[in-house]
Amino acid sequence: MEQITYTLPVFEGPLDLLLSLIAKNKLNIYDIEISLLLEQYTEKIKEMQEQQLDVASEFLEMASRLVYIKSTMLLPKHEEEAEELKKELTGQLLEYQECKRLAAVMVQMVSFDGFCREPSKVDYDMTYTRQHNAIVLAQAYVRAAGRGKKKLPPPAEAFKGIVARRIVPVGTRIIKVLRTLRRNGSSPYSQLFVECEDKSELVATFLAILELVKGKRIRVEGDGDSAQVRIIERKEQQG
Amino acid sequence: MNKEEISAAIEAILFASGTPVETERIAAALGLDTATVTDCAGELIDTYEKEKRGVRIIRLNKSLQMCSDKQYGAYVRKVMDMKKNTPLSNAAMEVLAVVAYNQPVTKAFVEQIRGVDCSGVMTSLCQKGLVEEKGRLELPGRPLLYGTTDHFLRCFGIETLEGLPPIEQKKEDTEEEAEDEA
Amino acid sequence: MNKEEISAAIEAILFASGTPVETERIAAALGLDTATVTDCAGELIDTYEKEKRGVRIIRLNKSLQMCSDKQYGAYVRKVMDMKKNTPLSNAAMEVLAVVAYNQPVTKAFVEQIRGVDCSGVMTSLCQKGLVEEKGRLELPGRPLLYGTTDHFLRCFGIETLEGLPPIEQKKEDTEEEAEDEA
Repeated sequence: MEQITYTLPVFEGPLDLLLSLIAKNKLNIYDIEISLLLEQYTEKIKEMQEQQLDVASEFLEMASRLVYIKSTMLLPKHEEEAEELKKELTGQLLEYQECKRLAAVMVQMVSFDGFCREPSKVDYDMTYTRQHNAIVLAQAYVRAAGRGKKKLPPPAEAFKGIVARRIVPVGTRIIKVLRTLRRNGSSPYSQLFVECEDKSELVATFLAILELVKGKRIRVEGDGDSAQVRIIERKEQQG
Repeated sequence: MNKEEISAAIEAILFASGTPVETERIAAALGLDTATVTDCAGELIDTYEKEKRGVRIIRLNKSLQMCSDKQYGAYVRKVMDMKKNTPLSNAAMEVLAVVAYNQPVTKAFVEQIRGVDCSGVMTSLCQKGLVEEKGRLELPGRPLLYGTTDHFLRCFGIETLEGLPPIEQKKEDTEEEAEDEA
Repeated sequence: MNKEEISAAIEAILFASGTPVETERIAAALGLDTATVTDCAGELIDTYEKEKRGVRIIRLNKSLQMCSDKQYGAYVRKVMDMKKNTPLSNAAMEVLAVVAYNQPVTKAFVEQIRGVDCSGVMTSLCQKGLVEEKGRLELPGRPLLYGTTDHFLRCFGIETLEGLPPIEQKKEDTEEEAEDEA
């Protein structure tokens, strides 16, 4: 069976279709008769659907927009809003009209028949030769961090204290603990660890306390959070 | 270096580079000032045209490039076994126009003007090397910005974007102005 | 097709292809016999030589090729060298900074921080000798790790990585943290 095919002009989009209807009906683009335009627009869309053309959602969206403008015009006290909506549509149509005109002019200019060639293969040294102040790196780093969604992780430098082993001599901690206790007579156990900057210091402080207990220089009283460390006063020192 | 040699050097440089080369850069390589190179290049361009050569030199922004004459494109294609270029569709031409006149622009901007989605067209224009990404807009979602390329200028036979056909002033504007004056 | 046009067509073809092209192939594309093309090409070769052009046409067996005159090789090289010697772009500097402060890092890490793809930039930094591959991360996919080179240290005038300037935490971050604490 012979298939009947109509040649329906292809529209680039709803604006294109509207422009063609405006031209066909010689409508004034600055004061569009919305009801007439809406009528013809929906008819055209129906026609497209009957031919089982895939009617893009943009076309339907425009139809509902026209309906909205029309109904706003019918509402009392909404003249201004309706005028605004119409003006908006007019602006868009004019802009698209100009776009179409420019495209038509530009298509006359274009040619893909001029060829250029690939650069000659020269084995040159790509090594970077410029000098920079290192400060630009720090600046670039901060700039880069602003871009990403994630917060900047601390630079490797920040991990150094953890990764690298810092040696804290127990002796220095013994002196520190004794100094604290002499000053105050006693101290909460946990307080002795507050000033420790890293793991090594924590460990050294703990070892220092053990050492001092062993040497009977200090006494630990109580347990848990309420543990107190007291200095054992020596008679000789008192004298 | 006499004029003949300067011209020959420019030819050699443009041929070997393939891509557009800034006049300034040529001047620096030759140890000359930009004006001298611009002059010599101008004469070369004229000579090539006058002698109807198969190779031409064109100006693109502040650069120079050598390319084959359009007239012989079909032969070049034949020898190089290239497919014939499909002409740009209306949609592609419209998108290209919006990008060219408003660049850098987001896809959303183009879609607003044309009233239809243009993802496919934009991708194909990028593939054709007529349009390229030009960074992102610092707005939520950081949408990509698009602009035209040197290849675009070459294909449209213009030196800079100023060579694009002029935009017609909107009637609306003039009317409004008239109203304002009244 | 007159002689002038044949010559121009040969020029266009040789220019665009860059590689040697068999005379026969050119003749076929132009719809001419090989002898005519050979003749015309011969004349072209002579003209180019006589006019001391920067571009020459040479015969190779039964092929023809266009190339730049060796005499100007030094200039060609200079221009091309200049091309690679452009200062690092902002994007490149950012990638370099992220690598420098966090090395060894994967490309994915850099992309996560900057929020954009950086394959091209990373390749170019490697070519420039500022960044190099430093093994692979023992994770699924075994992604490549990147770090800076000794050449990097030289370009930035520092002796070791410890010489990298400290990073000032951005106000924004500290403010946010303050808010978190509040």
